[in-house]
Amino acid sequence: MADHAIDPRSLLPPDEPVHLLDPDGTLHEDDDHPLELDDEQLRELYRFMVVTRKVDREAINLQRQGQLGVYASCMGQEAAQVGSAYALAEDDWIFPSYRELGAALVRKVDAAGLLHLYRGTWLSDHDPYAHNFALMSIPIGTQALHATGLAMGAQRDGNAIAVITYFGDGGTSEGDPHEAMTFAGVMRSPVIFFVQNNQYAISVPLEKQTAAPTLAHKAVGYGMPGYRVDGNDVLATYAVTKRAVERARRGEGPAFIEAMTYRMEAHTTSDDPSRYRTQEELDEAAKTDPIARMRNLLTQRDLYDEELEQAIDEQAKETAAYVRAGIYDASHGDPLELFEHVYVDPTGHFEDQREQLRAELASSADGDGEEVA
Amino acid sequence: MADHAIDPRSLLPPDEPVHLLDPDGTLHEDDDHPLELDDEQLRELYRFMVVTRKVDREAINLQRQGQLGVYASCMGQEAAQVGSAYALAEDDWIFPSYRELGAALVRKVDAAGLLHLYRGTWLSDHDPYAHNFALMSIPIGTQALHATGLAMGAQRDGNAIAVITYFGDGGTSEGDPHEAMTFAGVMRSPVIFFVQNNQYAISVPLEKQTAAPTLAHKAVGYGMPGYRVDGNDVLATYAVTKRAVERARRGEGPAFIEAMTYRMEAHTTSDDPSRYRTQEELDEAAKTDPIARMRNLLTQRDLYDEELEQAIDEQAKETAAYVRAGIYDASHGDPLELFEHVYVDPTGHFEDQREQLRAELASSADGDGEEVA
Amino acid sequence: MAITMAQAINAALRDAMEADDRVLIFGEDVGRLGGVFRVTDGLQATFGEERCFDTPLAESGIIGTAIGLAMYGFRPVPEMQFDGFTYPAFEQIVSHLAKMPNRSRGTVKLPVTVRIPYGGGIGAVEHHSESPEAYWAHTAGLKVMTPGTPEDGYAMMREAIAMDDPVIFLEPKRRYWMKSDAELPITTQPAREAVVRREGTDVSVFCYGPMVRTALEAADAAADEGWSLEVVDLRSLSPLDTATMVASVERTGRAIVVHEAAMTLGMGAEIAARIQERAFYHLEAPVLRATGYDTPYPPAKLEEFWLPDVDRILDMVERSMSY
Amino acid sequence: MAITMAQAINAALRDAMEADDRVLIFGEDVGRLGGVFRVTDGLQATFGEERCFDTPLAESGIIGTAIGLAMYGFRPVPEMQFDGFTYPAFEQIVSHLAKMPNRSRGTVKLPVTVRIPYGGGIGAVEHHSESPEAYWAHTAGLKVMTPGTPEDGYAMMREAIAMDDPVIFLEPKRRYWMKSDAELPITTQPAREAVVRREGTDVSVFCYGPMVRTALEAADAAADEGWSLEVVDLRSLSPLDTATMVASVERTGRAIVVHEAAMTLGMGAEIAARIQERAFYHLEAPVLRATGYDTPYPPAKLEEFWLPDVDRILDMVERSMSY
Ligand SMILES: Cc1ncc(C[n+]2csc(CCOP(=O)(O)OP(=O)(O)O)c2C)c(N)n1
Ligand SMILES: Cc1ncc(C[n+]2csc(CCOP(=O)(O)OP(=O)(O)O)c2C)c(N)n1
Ligand SMILES: [Mg+2]
Ligand SMILES: [Mg+2]
Repeated sequence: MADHAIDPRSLLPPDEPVHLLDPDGTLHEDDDHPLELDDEQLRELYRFMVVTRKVDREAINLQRQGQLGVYASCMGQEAAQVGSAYALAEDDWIFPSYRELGAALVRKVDAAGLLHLYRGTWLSDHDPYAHNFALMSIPIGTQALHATGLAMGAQRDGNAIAVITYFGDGGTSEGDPHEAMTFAGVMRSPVIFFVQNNQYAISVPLEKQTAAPTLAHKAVGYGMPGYRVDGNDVLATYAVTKRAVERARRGEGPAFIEAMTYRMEAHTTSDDPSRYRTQEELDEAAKTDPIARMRNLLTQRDLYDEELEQAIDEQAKETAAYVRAGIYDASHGDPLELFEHVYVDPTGHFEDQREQLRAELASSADGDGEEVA
Repeated sequence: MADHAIDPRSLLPPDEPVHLLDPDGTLHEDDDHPLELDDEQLRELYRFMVVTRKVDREAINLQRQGQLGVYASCMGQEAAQVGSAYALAEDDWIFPSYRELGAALVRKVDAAGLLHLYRGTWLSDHDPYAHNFALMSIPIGTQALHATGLAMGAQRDGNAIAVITYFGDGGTSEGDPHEAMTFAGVMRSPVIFFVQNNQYAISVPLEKQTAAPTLAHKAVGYGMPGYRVDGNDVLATYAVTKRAVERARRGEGPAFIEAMTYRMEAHTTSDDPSRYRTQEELDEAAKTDPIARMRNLLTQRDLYDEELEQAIDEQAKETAAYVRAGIYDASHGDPLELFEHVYVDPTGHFEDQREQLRAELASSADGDGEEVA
Repeated sequence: MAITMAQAINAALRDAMEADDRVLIFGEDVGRLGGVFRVTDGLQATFGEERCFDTPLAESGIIGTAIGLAMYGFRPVPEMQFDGFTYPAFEQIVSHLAKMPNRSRGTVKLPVTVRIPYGGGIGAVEHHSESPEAYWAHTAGLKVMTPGTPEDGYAMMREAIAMDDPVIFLEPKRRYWMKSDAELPITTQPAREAVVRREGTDVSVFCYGPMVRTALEAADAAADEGWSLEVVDLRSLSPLDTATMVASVERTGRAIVVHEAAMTLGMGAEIAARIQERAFYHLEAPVLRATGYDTPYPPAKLEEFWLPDVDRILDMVERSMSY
Repeated sequence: MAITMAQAINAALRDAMEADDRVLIFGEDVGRLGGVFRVTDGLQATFGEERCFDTPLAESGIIGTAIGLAMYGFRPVPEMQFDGFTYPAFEQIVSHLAKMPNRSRGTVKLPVTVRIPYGGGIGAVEHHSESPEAYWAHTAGLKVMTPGTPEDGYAMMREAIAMDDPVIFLEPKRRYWMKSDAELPITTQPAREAVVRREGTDVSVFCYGPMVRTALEAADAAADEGWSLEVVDLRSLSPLDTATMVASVERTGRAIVVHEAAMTLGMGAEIAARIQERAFYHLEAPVLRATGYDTPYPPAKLEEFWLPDVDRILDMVERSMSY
């Protein structure tokens, strides 16, 4: 061994991503990645994915109907999100980007609240402390530092939780995740850097994003293990994340997970992906659909029947309906709220400006009868 | 092999840094790192190091005498700088940080001009195009991007040069070098990222800077080879850099070099290193002095005699005297120059302010007889 | 055949690339996709990947490499995808792009034009509607331009790219679809000259970028109330054309500044300070400001209450006239 | 026993850590070294590495993790080593530290105090003498404070750390060695109140941080010329205590703003704009500005020509009096 304390070979990803579940539902057991999931849990994973896809579709519809300003779909990435979030305990924290509907649903975050960001009724509308699920973060990669800071806080508090942060393949190029991984490495903070490698950053394909052999190879540069997993395999994703989470909770430090997946929808509803990818590519990607293969497994194991199908279908519809009800024509609050939360103690700030807005609201209400809400 | 195009194993550094020259002057030939240096060149490498140390010492003296505001010594790092810069051709570019006196001297940059930055007569005072040696850069790591951009320019111009950029172990934590390596990796730009790992970033030791097995392990995350070298071994540094430079010129892309060295002086003349490192540590480091071992080699090979000693000594003294003459009591220029270079076309900017300064200068010249210069 | 501002800027980029093969376009999604607003549409197809290319997702990287490319001799025109995503590049812009030419005593020139779609009013999510112009205009070494018409979109972009100084070129994204019948190529006044878009006698209204049209609409509405507004489009925010502003106030005796950015330390602060310095005896009322509020940019559904509009401008006109 | 401003701030940090074990200090070299200005001297020795620690060299990392620590419940007091090295953290400060509490509708509080030694006059190399206060004061969501005396160094730091809003705490580094005989702990007025440091009748001089002492010296010198200056130390740059400024101008009829930062869009712009807005009929002369020039901060040997000093202030007083 060289003059370094840690064996770099122990940090490098294996040549192939961890994969347990074939598209046809065949399960490959792997001693390194024991599943320890009972039948109910297998069903639950499937259910979360189905509900996610349904709510995701509802959000796209709401956007088409002008009810959301924009929406970033997670279609195709359900296994990556559900599998990883499912590996966490309740007191663990999640720091999402803007695409993590699936993780939010596992966390039982109010999905209608979440979508208010995209509707623009407020900038964000769920209480992060209610489910240890941070606000969605739009500036790419910035949330990786918040996750690391929170993990440093838990360390100082003797609280053995893990923190997971999601970002994309594009996000790995920004300075912030680099700094976050540097901090977490040095401080051995319990953070899982979970990259959904969906092959694109808007229109930019992975090969224009990085020359790294794989994204997981970046981990060695921060002294943390880099794992790679088939991100369309919910069981493999669960198992790999679980291992990283347990390690982190034991005080063994951070880890990096690259989940190989594919964004089936446009980048957001404003995007036109036909400009940069082909139908053939999409058709190819559809073959690795994360939901179908899990259903195949359940079917093989006699865990899937019409009753289950109906129950899940119902739940999916209910959640989607709930989201629709919470979003459709939802009004913004009192415009004066714009001044409410800027400071805890706003003394000296913007009394005049609040007055100006109040007068404008009054005059437009009286004057030309324009509706305020 | 996995689904990645490049074999990651080919990018990882060897367990031990490349080392050719022992402290006692014994040279280990290495087929992977052929030297191809004639006797004159061996002497020249030695000479550059001796002159560097002398001028460095002179700069420290000048600072003690109040002639420089501050100075960042490169003592102990002469081999890393001289060996690497010597591996470049004239049309290659250098993007230094603030500590690269040795590289500047190899490049024949006017050392008095260089030190005007530290005297504060101007912000920088050498023409970067005269020797393809960029301005010194104080914000840590930022110059790595300029180097990458210039290399991208050379690629577009069909100009097969290489670009080297220096930064420190601390610099590897900043976002900018990360982004620079990402760009250079993807674009296969001819940039050598040369890190002088002198063990400290001011007071912060390497183990608080990164958990990476070695800094060179970071390279794999950018799809470029990571080399490690004994940075106090001028021949090994030369050979490793040369290999990277030739590769880059051939269009094979960037490389990362970690040169293991030690900062023998304070961080800058304002620093008090006794607060964070011990005399024992310094004594230990002194044993690996880069200059002594090169003299030992020359002596062994009968390339070192009194004549050479005197000639080098003379040149060192001359250069130091030249620097002293250029710096001592050197005056700043006309204060109105402050408005000269802000814009190429300053139309509409600060006529009034120039007038204000002109009036102030006039009144302090007439009025209380205060000297302007 | 009418063209939009986005098309005018696209044409300017195309013509600049045609005219000078040192001009390079790069940024996130500017290549195959043609930019999220299609402002770089077709440029990669015409000029190839060497001259119009997508970069990794890293804004500091985009500006930092632009600096190196400029040092080599190119004339880079990097894009920041949105106003709110310029901030990761703040250090490269402020510490190097703005300062390196001065640092080098004039030996290094950085003819870089940083394109930034900016401002609100398009119902976007957070960070996509920022008006960061004051950060740049406070930073010595940068020039800051913003067109308020498609014609200026074309002509000022050509001017910016041809200029040897670094330029922050702010494109008012809510006006990308604003149309004009202008024939391209077109030349307008040099960017450093403010332009009186409408003459008036009661109050000078200083505006720029997205607010030029709003100010003109306000002038129409004001005419109905019997007030004559003079609308001055500043065009260059650094340097500011103080002379044209002062001359206007000398005629009208009153001034209002309109911008989307928050009031405190927005451009209105500097303009008010300059006008009271230089036209003190001409002012019949204080310089007033119709601007965004001192709060973060609001969610989309509330932006109409936050952004200055015809009503807010008229309110300030009324206040001004009441002195 | 006299203490310096650096010592007063050090004592404030120590007492804050003593009083509340959620207070954490971190940054580059703040631990064993005690900071390059020794402002954190001894804190690691007393409170241990968990509460006062060195970070990797990455400013965005320092602020970004401070946000996460605050979300967990800590009260972080991160240090930026110098003014010019705050810029890599610009995005974390502007897009998150300033905006996340508002974004979260008040559920997330970020009681972070960002310590930044700032300003020139110490003969430093480039990037070590910047005055970036206008960038922060233009950013809604941040509070910005700067002490002009050792007493305020102590008291305002305690107040900042105790406050639930994010505070940019600008320490005037050229005044670190300024002495006082104050007994600690000390309480001064709340930071949001500007303080009249010297009463006068002819001209109000608004200043803050490093320029408070300079303005007081100018007031002495002005007295010799027969001019009576009222020196107002602003202390908080966001919010600004407009009422105290306006009241002063109502008494004197004249005003000058003094700061090191470049004139254009410096604090002087906002102050001039507000005073002419609110004290229009009281002003006998325009609000004038004695500030740094609109150029990058100069090399050390030229800083005396660039920085506002007693002479530049007196020059503005004379101009103001001549109206
Ligand atoms: C700092 C920053 N720069 C640019 C953007 C604009 N933008 C939004 S999403 C995106 C691509 C992100 O790609 P990736 O990280 O792979 O995540 P994905 O969207 O594929 O989930 C870009 C460039 C942004 N939000 N933040
Ligand atoms: C962006 C930035 N942050 C902080 C500093 C202050 N600073 C100057 S040198 C230094 C340490 C640099 O360490 P390293 O990169 O190892 O280089 P070395 O000085 O050892 O050569 C620091 C923190 C700076 N110059 N720039
Ligand atoms: Mg992606
Ligand atoms: Mg170092």
